[in-house]
This record gives sequence, C-alpha cells and structure tokens, in this order.
Amino acid sequence: MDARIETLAGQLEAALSNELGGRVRVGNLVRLSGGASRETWAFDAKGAGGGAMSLILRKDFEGGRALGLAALMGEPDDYDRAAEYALFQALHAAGLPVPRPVCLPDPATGLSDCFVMERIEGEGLPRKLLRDEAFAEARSTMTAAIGAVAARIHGVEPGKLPQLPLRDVASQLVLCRRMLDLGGAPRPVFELALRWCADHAPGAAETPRLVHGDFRNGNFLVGPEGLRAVLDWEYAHLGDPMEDLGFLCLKPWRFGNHALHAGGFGTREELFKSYEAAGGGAVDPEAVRFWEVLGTVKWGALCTIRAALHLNGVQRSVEAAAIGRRVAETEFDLIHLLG
Amino acid sequence: MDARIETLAGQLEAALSNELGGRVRVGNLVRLSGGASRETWAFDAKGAGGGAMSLILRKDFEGGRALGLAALMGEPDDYDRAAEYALFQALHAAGLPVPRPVCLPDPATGLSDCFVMERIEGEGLPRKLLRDEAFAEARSTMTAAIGAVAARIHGVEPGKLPQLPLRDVASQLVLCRRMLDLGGAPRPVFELALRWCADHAPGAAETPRLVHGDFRNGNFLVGPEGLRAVLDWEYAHLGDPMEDLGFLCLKPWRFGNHALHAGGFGTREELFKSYEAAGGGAVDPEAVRFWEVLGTVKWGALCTIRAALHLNGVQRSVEAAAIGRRVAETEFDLIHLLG
Amino acid sequence: MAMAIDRPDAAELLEAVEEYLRDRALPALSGHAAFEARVAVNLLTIARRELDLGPALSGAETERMKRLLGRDGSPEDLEAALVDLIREGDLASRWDELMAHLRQTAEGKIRIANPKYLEDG
Amino acid sequence: MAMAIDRPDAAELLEAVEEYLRDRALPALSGHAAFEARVAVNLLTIARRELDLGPALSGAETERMKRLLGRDGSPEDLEAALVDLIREGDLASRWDELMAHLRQTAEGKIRIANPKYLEDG
Repeated sequence: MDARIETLAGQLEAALSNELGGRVRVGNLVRLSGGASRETWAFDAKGAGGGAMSLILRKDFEGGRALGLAALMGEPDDYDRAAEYALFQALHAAGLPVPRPVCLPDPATGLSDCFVMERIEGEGLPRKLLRDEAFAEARSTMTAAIGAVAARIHGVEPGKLPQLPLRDVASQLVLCRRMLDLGGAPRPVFELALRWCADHAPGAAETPRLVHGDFRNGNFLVGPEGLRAVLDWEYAHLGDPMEDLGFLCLKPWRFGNHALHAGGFGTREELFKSYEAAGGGAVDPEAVRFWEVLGTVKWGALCTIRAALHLNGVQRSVEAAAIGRRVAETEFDLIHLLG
Repeated sequence: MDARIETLAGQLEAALSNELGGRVRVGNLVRLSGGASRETWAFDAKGAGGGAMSLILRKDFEGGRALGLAALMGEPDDYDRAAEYALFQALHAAGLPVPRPVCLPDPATGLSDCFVMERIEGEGLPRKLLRDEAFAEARSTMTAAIGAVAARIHGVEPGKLPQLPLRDVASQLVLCRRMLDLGGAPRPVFELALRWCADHAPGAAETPRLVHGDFRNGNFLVGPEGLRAVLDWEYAHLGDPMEDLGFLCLKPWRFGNHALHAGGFGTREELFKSYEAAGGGAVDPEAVRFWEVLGTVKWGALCTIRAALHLNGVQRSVEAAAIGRRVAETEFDLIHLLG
Repeated sequence: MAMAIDRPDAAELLEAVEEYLRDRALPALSGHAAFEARVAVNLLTIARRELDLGPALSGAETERMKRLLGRDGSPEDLEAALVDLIREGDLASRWDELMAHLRQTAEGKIRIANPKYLEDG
Repeated sequence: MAMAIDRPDAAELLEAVEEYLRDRALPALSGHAAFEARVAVNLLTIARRELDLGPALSGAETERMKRLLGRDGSPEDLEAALVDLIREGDLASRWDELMAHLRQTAEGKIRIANPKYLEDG
C-alpha cells in the first residue's frame, strides 16, 4: 500500500506541475472510505510560490466501470471521468455549489480515469447532520437550502452543459428491469411497482432539465452554518426535475426521521414551498410521488445487484451480503407507497 | 493485565524470599496458554547470591475449583494445590521424572491456591512430538520410556504418598453417570457403554496402586533425546494400574497415527512389553481394553460438561462450543471399541 | 432437536461466534476490519432469526399464495404464477388481497433481516 | 428456497462471515484471538453443514428408530424409548441391529461436525 501511495503521489505531482506550472509538492495523501466503483483520495498540494491547496482525487476503481450504470444499461460508457470533469467545469461556471475542478491529468503522467478537484471542508454523514448538536443551526436552514439548490440545478441552461444522456421514464424502467433481472429471481413487489410505474408515468416535460440523479441526504456537504456543496454527480442526466425531488424523499435517506420526508430535514410541503420560492417552477406532487416509487425501485434494484455481485463472486464482502437482506425494506416501502 | 502481573510478581518475590531466604527477584513473568480451571505462569527467579532458577506457578483459576472433578463427584475438594504440592514432593523424593516442587506460598504473601515448581524445558505439544524432525530420535525411544515410567509410577509404595482418593471402577462409573447427567440429554451410545462397563468390570487389584489418571500424549515433556517429565498430576489417585495403560491408548491422543495405539508412538504390544520389562508386572490386555472403553466414556463425558458450561453461560467461548461437537467422535470410537 | 444434531446446534454455534466477534475480535481490530466485524455480527443474528422464524414464515406464505391463486403447487410454482399474475393479470379485482399478501410477506422478511425497521413505522 | 427467505440466505451469510474471518480479521489478529478466529471459522462450517445435511440425517435416524423399536412416535419419544431399551432391555437379541443404528447415527453427526474424522478411519 505504501508503495502505491508513493507512486500515486509522484503521479499527482507530475500532473499538477503540468497543469499549474512550477514544481508542485503533494502530501498527506490518504484514501477515504466508501465507494464500490470509485476511489476517493484526499491530499494537500503546495505550489512553488508557497500557495497550499486541499484537494480530492476521484479515480475509477480497477474494473469499477464494468459495475457502472451505463454498463448495466448496455450503453457504451461515454460518461467517464473526463466527461464528469467537463460537467464540473460547467456546474462551477454556472455558480452551483460544487467543488472547483482543478485538473484532468494527462494520461502521460501515468494517471488515467480520474480527475482532481478542490476539497471543501464539511460534514456529509447523514446521521451526524440529523443528530449532532453542532448542526442544529444548519438543520433549521437545510430544507430551504435543498429546495433552493434543486431549483438552481434544474434552472441551468442545458446548452451550457456538456452532452448528458437523456433519461426519461421509459429508459429508467428499462434500466430497472435490467438490474432486477441481473439481481436474481423475479420479486412480486418489484414487478407490481414496475407495472404501476408503466401505468402512472407523468407526461414528459417540454424541455428536459439537468437532473442530479442521486439527490439525497448523503451527497450534501454541510457546515455549522448550512449547506456548502452538492456532491456525487456521476448519475447526472437530462430529464424530469421532479425526479430529484422524489428521490430526495425516499425513506432510506431519512435515517429514522420518518415524518420529515425531505431527507429527514423537513416535510414535503416545506421542500416544495422552498423550491417554488427559489424559482424552481410549480411542483407536481403526483409526479414527485411517481418518482418516489420509481426511485425506490431503482434503489432496491441496485441493492439486488450489489448482493448478486457478492453471490456470484465478483465483489465479496460482509457489507454486500448485508445489503442483499435490506432489499426487503425497499419492498416494504413500495407497499406503503402503492397501498 | 500489566497491573495484575506486577502484583503477582511482587507476591512471588515475597513468597520465594520467605522460602529460600535472602532477597529473590522475579522477572519474565508470562501466562502460558490453556487450562480451563487452572492458570500456569512461567517466570525466572534470581537469588541474592546470583543463582537463577526457571520456575512455574500453578494457580487455581478464580472459581476454577467449582469446575473440578471432586466438585462434579459431589466430594469435598480436599485435593487442593497444597495436596498437589505434597504429592509432587513425594513423587520427586521417589525419583520419578516430575518437576521439583519449590515453594507452597504462605497465604500471608497474598498468594493462595497455588504452588511453585521447577520449569523443565521441553516440548509437550503432541503434534510436534509425532511429526517434527527434531524429535525423530526421541520418538524411537518413547514407547519404551512411557512403558518404563508407567511401571515406576505404579511401583511407588503407597505408604510414601500423601493421602489420595481411591477411585475404583464403581466410583468412576458414578462419576461418568454424574457428568453425563450434567452434560445434557441421555445419549444412547454412552448409556450402552456404561452398561457394558458395569457388565465387564475387571476384578479389583489386591493392593490399589498410584495411578496418574491423565496419562496421555499431551502430558509428556520431551527433549530431542527422549522423555524428560510426566506432567499434570491433578487426577492422580489410587486404583488399577491398567487404567493408565488403557487411557494412554485412547484414539484422541494418537493425533492421526491410528495404528500406533500408545499415544501415536508405538503399538499396544510394544507398550505392554516395555511395561513388563521395566518391572510393571503382567499386563492384562482385557483390563486395558476395559479402561480404554471407560476412559473414552470419561473423556466424552468431560467434553459434554465443557459444552454444557458454555451452553449454560458459566464459561463461554468458541473453543468450548467446538468441544460440544467433538462428542460425536467419542461415540464413534466407543462403537468401534464395543462393536 | 433430534439426536442427529448435537448441541451446541447451528443457532448456538452462531451465537458463540457472535460473542467472539463482539467481545474478543472487535476490541483487537481497527478501521474497516472493525466496521466489518460489526456487520458480520449482524449477519449472524440475521441467520439465527432465519433458522428460528424462516420455516414458519415460508409455510404461511405458501398457504397465502394457494388461497390467493386458488390453486395448489410447490412454493416455486406458486411464486412463478404470482409473478405472472402481477405482470399480466387483472389486478384491480383483487388489489386488496394481493397487497395484504405482499405486505405480510415483506413484514416477515423484515422480521428476519431487521426487526427494528418495523418499529420505525 | 421460498420467497420468504431473501438471498444471501442463512448458509450464504455464514459463508460471507467465514471469508471475512479468514481473509480480513485473522491477518489483523494475533495470539489467542487469532487462534479463536480459526475455531470460529470451523464453527461456521459446522453450522453450514448442519443446515445442509441435518434435516435428512435426522429424518433417516427417526426412520431407523421406528424400525428398531417396532413403534411410531415423535423423535423425542423414540429416543427416550431407545435409551430405556439400552438401559434395561434385552440387548443380546438385537445387538447387531442396535450397533448398526448407533454407528450410522454417529457417522451422520461426524459428517456434520468433522468429516475428516471418518477418512482417518
């Protein structure tokens, strides 16, 4: 491991020196935990002039892209780290609260399938955000801040973004079908939910909007004063903005605060009000509910995939095994949503 | 743990200074592994004159005596560490290969239920004795040495020993019955073996002899040249000398060398020959077989007790749980012996 | 428990391993291996609840499917028939009965996998 | 496996914990805790063999007891009757049949607890 860290630090020094000019020194390189298909590393960089930066490296796991959404959908995976870097550049230029992209390493440095971005300090663990005294003030502002940032995301002019896949209801149902088929024997509850979704799909929006695609408590970086950044844009696509609002309201991201649908921070009504007040346009509660159902199916299907990857020996771990037994919770949630 | 070691070292210094005169210093005190009812510690002691000794402390485990044989038999446990110390003094005086007893600490030193003896270097692990190249020469002498030492044990004049319990067949059957009843639901194989033992008990010897009572591969201390000492005399009693020969031949102490009944070292015939050649008197093969059966029952019953102590919460551990599932092996052995 | 199974039986063995993991291994571990020790303990408690509750829950589920589908068959046959019904059948006429069955089945699975989830509501 | 049990099922969960203990915990442990990790792995393999083989072995044992005793009854009843026979009955007349039954039962238990013991002979 130490040898790998040294190699990686050297490669980062080469890439950043290229990008920024002058000799850059890399220190305190540590891998952060989590990530089934991607590695995240934190490090510090010091320029020749003495300026210091706190940075993050996002890097594809070896073989990780084979586990990605595009691979599951049978699509060519155009959305690689270079595409994600281009998206971050556009998001940052549009003034959204995202880490500033710093460098897309030249593969000649030995680094590929990765990019470097600014490291924003803050807390991301949902349980801490929902429970710790240190975030009491932040909590009182979170529902409004989440509604407002959703409105800003959905308001980005698509023409100012790099090309993103369009993921309408039909394509997402295909994805869920494919994941569930890969995930094991047919499950009556998911079959019922897929049929319900086919029957209750909202009409397509006139203009597809930028959708974060994984908009949930767990991808928000928060300081004591409130929301600082929205992370993890790898599922970003064009589609129905109501998808983000629905996904945010899933039960697994409430961490016990079940009456507060909006990520455990506030009620659906508060979320909708803040979204509309921030210029997000009129919320369609029926469409939000639809995306809650489809989002729950998608989350449950992803859990069956993680368990199947364990069962067929691709990625064995006690965590993956445990996830297989959490699928019942998503079935239970679906029955509540449909019943 | 460190605090306990310091206290114990201080108590040992006080006890040994009392016993030997002059200031004794204790060092390198470490607890050896193993022992369900007894702790064993190794340490070095240095006298004022510079003389150094390698020593062993045998100490009752807290609550350990409640798990002892006497407690299981409903007898008062007269056979405490003081009695064991007296036995070691007699055995050592009789010239048997046992560690020299050094000190029975005055309880005023804070040490009770323990004694100190000389530490003899050597290997005791059966698998090493039966497999390692280092003991190839020792192995060629072991059966003769074991037969000879058994003859010497059984030849000790009982009048020169401290009082020991008489354990004839009837009392051992009572013990097994009690252990099996404590160990769980009745087991047909053990019931059959107990009935067989009651029907096939050999006639009592004219004079009961000193019997080691736990005479097996595992209680022999061996150097490259051969047998150095016989350890673990806590089950010593007066009775039928054939008991030790039978117990030695149990399958669990052969560690895979199943054709070599005598502890995996040699055949029954070789054992009997060396015993008789060393003056042990005529061997009664039928009596030896009887004690093999009764020894197997006793060992199996002890295993059920260990498992029951785990199951009823007295001493929980994965090892004790595993022992419960080894009882089937003793049933299998009994069927072979009786069938 | 029949003679063929000695004690500690499977559930009791799992309990012994759980205690070892929690009381002996966990304090000696750190980082991700320690986190995984907690997950492993949880997996063993799930397995123990499955040994305890699984047979009765599976049996009750099969009975409900027979009633719902109005036919007999192995659990696998019945489940396949239920999936067919849900994919292509007329659901409106037996929506309540179907949902009741699915709810009971999901609740049963959660009683094994994570009973606290049911308390959360 | 009925719907009521999701995968990984109990046996698959035990396998995951075994791998964790052997490949992740054991290298990070030392001394007695490491020794116990190996014992714990063994306990989990015993439990898995019990889940796999236990029901059939128990069933076969019950059938043998019925034949041997010439009567019907629950496994517990039959086992108690067998113990009574062994303690007080006339064994000589059915010694071979009794020994065959006990041998098969012991072999079954060992196939779960320590299959290598049977190879040792």
